[in-house]
Amino acid sequence: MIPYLAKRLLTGLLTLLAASIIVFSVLEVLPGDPARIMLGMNASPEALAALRMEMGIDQPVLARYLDWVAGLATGDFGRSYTYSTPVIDLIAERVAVSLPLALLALALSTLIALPVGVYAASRRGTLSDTLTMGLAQVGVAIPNFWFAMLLVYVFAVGLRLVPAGGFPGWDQGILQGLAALLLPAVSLALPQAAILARVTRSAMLEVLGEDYIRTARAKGLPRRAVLWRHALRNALIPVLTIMGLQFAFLLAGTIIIENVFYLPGLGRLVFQAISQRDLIVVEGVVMLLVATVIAVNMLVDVCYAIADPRLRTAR
Amino acid sequence: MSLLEIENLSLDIGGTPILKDISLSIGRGEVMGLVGESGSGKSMTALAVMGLLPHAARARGSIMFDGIDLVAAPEAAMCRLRGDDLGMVFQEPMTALNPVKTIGEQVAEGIRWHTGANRADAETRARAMLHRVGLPEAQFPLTRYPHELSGGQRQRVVIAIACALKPKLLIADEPTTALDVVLQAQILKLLKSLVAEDGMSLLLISHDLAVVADMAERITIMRHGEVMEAGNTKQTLSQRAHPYTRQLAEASTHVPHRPQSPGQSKPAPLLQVKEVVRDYPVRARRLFTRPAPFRAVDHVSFELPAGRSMALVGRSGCGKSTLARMILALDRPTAGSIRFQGEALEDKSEDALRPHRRNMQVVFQDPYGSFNPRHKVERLVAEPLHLLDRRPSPAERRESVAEALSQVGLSPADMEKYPHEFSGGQRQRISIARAIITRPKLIVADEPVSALDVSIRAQVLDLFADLNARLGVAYLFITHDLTVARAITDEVMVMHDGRIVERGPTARVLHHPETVPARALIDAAPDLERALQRQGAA
Amino acid sequence: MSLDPVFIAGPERHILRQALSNRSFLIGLAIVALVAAMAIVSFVWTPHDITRLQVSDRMQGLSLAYPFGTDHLGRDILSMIMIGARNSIAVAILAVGIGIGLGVPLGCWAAARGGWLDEAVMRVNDLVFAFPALLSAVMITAIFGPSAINAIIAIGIFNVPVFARVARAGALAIWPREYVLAARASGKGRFLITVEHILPNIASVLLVQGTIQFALGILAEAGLSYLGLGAQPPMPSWGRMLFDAQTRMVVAPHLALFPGLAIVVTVLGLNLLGDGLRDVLDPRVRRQR
Amino acid sequence: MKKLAAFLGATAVVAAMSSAAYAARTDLVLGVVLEPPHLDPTAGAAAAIDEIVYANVFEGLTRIGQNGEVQPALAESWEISDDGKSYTFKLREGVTFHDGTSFEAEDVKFTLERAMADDSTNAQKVLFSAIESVEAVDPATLKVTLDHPQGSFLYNMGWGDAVVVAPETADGNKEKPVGTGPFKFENWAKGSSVTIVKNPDYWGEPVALDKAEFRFIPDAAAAIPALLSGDVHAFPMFPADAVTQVQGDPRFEVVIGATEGETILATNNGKEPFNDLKVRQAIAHALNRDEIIMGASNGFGVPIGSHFSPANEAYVDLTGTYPYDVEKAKALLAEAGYPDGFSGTLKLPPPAYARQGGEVVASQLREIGIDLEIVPVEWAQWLEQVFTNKDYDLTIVSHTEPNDINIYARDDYYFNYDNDAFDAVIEELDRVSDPDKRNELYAKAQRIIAEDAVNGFMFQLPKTGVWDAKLEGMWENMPIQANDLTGVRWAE
Repeated sequence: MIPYLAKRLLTGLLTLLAASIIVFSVLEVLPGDPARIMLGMNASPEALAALRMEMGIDQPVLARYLDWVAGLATGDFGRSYTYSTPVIDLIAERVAVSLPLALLALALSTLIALPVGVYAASRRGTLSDTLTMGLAQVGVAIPNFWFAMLLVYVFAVGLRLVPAGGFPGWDQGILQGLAALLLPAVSLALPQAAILARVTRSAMLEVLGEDYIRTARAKGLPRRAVLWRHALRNALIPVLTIMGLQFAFLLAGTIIIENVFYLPGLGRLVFQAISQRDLIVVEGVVMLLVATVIAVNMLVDVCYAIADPRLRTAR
Repeated sequence: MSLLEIENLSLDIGGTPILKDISLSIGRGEVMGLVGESGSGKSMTALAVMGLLPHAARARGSIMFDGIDLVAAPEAAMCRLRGDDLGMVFQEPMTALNPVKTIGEQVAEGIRWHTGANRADAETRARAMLHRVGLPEAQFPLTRYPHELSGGQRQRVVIAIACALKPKLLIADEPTTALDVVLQAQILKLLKSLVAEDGMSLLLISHDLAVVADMAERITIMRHGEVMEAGNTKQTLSQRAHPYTRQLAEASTHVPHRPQSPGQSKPAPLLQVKEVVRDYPVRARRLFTRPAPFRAVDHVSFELPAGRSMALVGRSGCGKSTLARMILALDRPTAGSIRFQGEALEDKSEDALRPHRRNMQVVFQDPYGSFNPRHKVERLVAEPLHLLDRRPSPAERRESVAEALSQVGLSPADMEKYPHEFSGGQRQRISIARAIITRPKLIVADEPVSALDVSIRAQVLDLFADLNARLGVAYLFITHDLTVARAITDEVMVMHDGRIVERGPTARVLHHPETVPARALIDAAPDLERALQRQGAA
Repeated sequence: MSLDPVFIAGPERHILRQALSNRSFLIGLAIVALVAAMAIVSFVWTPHDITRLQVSDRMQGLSLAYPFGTDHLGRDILSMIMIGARNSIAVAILAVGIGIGLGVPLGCWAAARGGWLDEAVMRVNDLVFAFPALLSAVMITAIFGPSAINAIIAIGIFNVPVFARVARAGALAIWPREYVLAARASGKGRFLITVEHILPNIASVLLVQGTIQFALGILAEAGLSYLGLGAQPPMPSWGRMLFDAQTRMVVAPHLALFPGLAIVVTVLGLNLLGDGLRDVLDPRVRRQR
Repeated sequence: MKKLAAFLGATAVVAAMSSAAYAARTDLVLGVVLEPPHLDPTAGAAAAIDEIVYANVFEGLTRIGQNGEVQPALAESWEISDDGKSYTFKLREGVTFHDGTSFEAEDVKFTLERAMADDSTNAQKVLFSAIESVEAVDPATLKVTLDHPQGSFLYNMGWGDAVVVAPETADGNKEKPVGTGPFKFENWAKGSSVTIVKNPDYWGEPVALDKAEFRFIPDAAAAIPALLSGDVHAFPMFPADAVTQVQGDPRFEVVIGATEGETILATNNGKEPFNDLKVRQAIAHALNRDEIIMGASNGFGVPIGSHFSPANEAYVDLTGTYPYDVEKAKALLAEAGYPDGFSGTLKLPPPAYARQGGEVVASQLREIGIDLEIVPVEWAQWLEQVFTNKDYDLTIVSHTEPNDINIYARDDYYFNYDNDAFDAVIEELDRVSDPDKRNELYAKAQRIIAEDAVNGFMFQLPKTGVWDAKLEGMWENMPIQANDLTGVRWAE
């Protein structure tokens, strides 16, 4: 396990390096001049040149890349062109929204999906199985932003139960912050929960067909005990895989939801930074997200090993 | 009164009848053998007793166990019986244990569930039980996970689970089929002693008459969901009153007729294996230390003359299949040389191998897995024609396929069918047809009959013998089953831990083994005649 | 002894019979056929011409002339949904095509060669997987400009590793099979074996994955168009219709309702079809039933 | 399930508490579309900067009033020399910056010279181009000398780009703006909002609000629920499409005002076939302004016939120059040698007026055979491709700088328009300060570009303000990019 993890760490770092080259060169070809965007239509050429120098984008490409990578290695993400504050501060502010949102959504989705999936699997072929899985099918098919739009109109505009959007900041109180994240988390979580429930069910069904389930039944354990004590843990591997993927998606793939709820999250930071050509911010966030995906994958691997002792030694 | 009394049990699954009016009884402390070929319904009978039938199954009739009708018993009552009064051992030890729970947990679980014992007490009992099945705590602590044990050890754990509460009836469904002969003998011995010590009744299910003959006092023979014959083991198997019983018994001791091995003079060697070694790298478990590689084949040398039939015998994992793959040039040796028709194979490119491949074909064990299910028989059998230097025209191709099919006793019309339309024995014939279509000099057969039912196995062995005689093709049989070796080989090599430990004419090795591994294999091999003799002595 | 294992696939009529008795397959097929028919009909006929704006008829409710009402520029919503289906289907199919066209050969190649090449291909796969898909799509469209083609490329790129993985896993499971060994013993090379034995036997898995990615592609396209990064006007797209609708949701909820339903129904149909196909084609699932 | 209900209940209580304190409030949440890149109006063109800090945090010598008039601000009064080249400003005394330092003539001198410097990053450097020298006569007197008379100088000094900054804090204004205004900067939650609070030491009349938060809501769709749910009290620029949704609602006041934004179909006059006057006239005849306004901004907005704001007193209605007439347009196109029309591109920047208006324009031009491919571009691309490289056929954009008809006289401007007669009018305007004469010249300028059909003149961008009905003192029009909160208060 340890040498395996060491190897994973090494490939992870190589992946990051490759990612940094890709991100940097992709953004290099991005048309548009950040200085021009800052100063607008009437800016004089001198003003533009002065600003470019201030931003440091008058340097040659390679020098800028090496500078940037060296900075990354020491935790310095550079300074934002537009905000002229350290990129790391910008990211930190946004992560304070995106991370809790992703975690909340993941928690909601897991809390809904696991029991539903196990229940449906244990009732395979019955009406309640067909109904819950039919609902899950519909859930998978709903675009989350459409769902979010509907939620806003019902719960925020109609019933005025929660804010329609925006984020007050955690300093306004945990409860307020959670209230602001509730609808976005629900709209992110439900389609994910539908997927996870389906995965859980099919993983459970597969496990329930295994020989050791029969062994457990032959011991005299009733169905329910077999389901929870023997089947669930074995079914966790595919479920964990999907959860890992979903977490990565939730952290990065929420631009649309962040737009619908005008949450100051990572997705919107990047979206805005791309349109303002604040490339250094884009680069920083993308690298952070890539690193997160790699870390989550490793974490999932560790979870595999916790769930399945075979993987502790096999690797 | 008997412990288990099955009367007129009928069973259908989704409308398909599986069992028809089965009646069977087992007395207290009695060992009953239940024998039948695949599809005879013997496993379903066991599952019906355990109340673990598939969802769609419907049972009629009665199963009286210790005064309770199991067919009518509610699920809760069955849960109380299972694991307490009824224990069951399954065929596949590799999958019968939950991989994420320790063996201690799995043995103790049933004890806690039924007796309400606390964790410590249950573990003490589990420890004792594991000790009884030959897994003493010193080497096998309760915290071991199943994947840390070998197949035989896992089967012992399964037996410990089944016997932990001293059930009145133990059902063992093909408990040794997945194990090699030596392990089989050990497990059977273990079952025998447990049954004797605890006074359990045992329902032993097997396809192997010899196994049952050795263990059971009474025997029931099933076929197509019906009981053919039942009675005292020795009597039934010696008298063979029922035609099906006779057919089974004869098939399991069948020796094909072979003309005397072609010429006593030593023909030129077809295959020469010299000092062949094959190492596999082992994954590092610790950082910075590279573990020594695993040596699967260890300096093996032998020669196979043209037209001769040779057996390579050994326990599972001894390296015999690895050796076969290297001979077939599907794998390359780490060291040593393999010469076929005088030319070295180990360093040839795939292109340079073509003329040799034409003369060397293969037949695999699994008649299900050895065909691409999406191709018709014609295409499957014709595949090696790819090796010919000149591509045959479609008509020539069909002609060759037709000829090969008729040589293995199938009809040329069969070439239009898909493999799943054939039975297991027929499929093995197709695989032999594929192997002979290029008129090879050597066929390597890796366990070619071990997945087949006894009666079909006899027919396929006949076919092998016949082709050897007619086409003069040499065989290398890879097998753990000595009856195969006895039936159709001239010479036997015994392989153990990667080395060839003994080699000689078949009769000599089988009757007078000289080395310990060879003797162990031969002693452990079930033999119907010997078993019946022993039964008589008992 | 166990019962005969069910075969992966026999002759096609066998599968057809299975398929026709599979409920989700039938429902899914019906929905997908309906959407496809809508898209095809839209080439020759739509209830109204949506290239001519009738601004005076804007935001009308449901009526006989306009069954789903009109949008903010007076276009018929039904006609737009019909033509939008074209766009959704085309984008999703081509994106799946990119994924299959690049991913399957890559996965098969990695599985056939093994060793460092396999490792390299899989690491590149991981690299692509590690990129946040939607953000990368935004970057791609920022470089090349928003258009349906660039949406296809952006979605397609992320389909490549999916298919590469599925193909590789499938191929790795087939390679040790005895019929592959037999083919190797018959002197067939990696390429021939891949074409003759591997591909036909992973085709069903790929087909199932294809329908899943197809459905995901429709959702992704809707998301990109919603952000304004998909097909551009005058070509209507469901995602952009939703975007245009949401500022008018209080007064004209039907503007958001119908495109949203179109997406849900189409994706649902594809997923049902995929489920049905899996039931019919995958022997493991079939055995469980 | 019970737990979930309890949780929902708890959040409901929180929501209720937050809207309970409703009586006589002194706080305000304002929704703005764009987040500024930073908060220094002298170092960036983004309107989003001025929309927060102008008149609230920063003040200039003069300021622009609600109807576009020049009012005194930090300059109490001024005198102009007879040759129009010398301005002497009398500055207000007792004014301090938010950091406590006092405001003096030297600060203004610093500000102006900083903006004029070679390494200046001021986005509107042209505003200061006429200045020859600046002199701080005494702490309360400033003398500015121009190298030629400039009629718009006082107006120019009222721009956000000309606000007065202190030398001590000028470099930090991007992050923490320090000005002299009635509000002090308090906090900027990036991506979310900027908060300003009342400046107790303000020199002028104290403001009624204690605290104002500018919340960034870039998505038009999100604006509606934010308003309806009471999260945001006012949108100075509510998405035009969405106005209908709140128009009948008594909780809100909807005020359609005017901006300085002339929304035009900008045309590349230097490129075939658009260099042909007949083609441009044909396009002008083909545009149906009412439909465009309906499609682009939900029917709000005043049609224009030239590049001039209808709110301006010098405005001349020229919408009848080339009335909507498809047949005439086709004829003109045929005369120009394009009887079957031609094809081209229409580049559209992100705002809804451009994207939606573009669809209508494309559809109308298709009627006369001009087949336009719609190419949506981001602002970054628009600035590079269209504005800088002039690589375009047609584009739709709103020119929001006030009184900017002079851009048609600029060499190398992206319209590629060149007319000596027009240039002469603008040159004269720069020298004349007599109001009547100026109006006359403005009218002449409007006519020239209208007749030349330089661009397709479509409509004046409306200021679709929507706010809580109890809110008073919000600006109705938007003569400059600003949200002046000095007069805003909640009704009792």
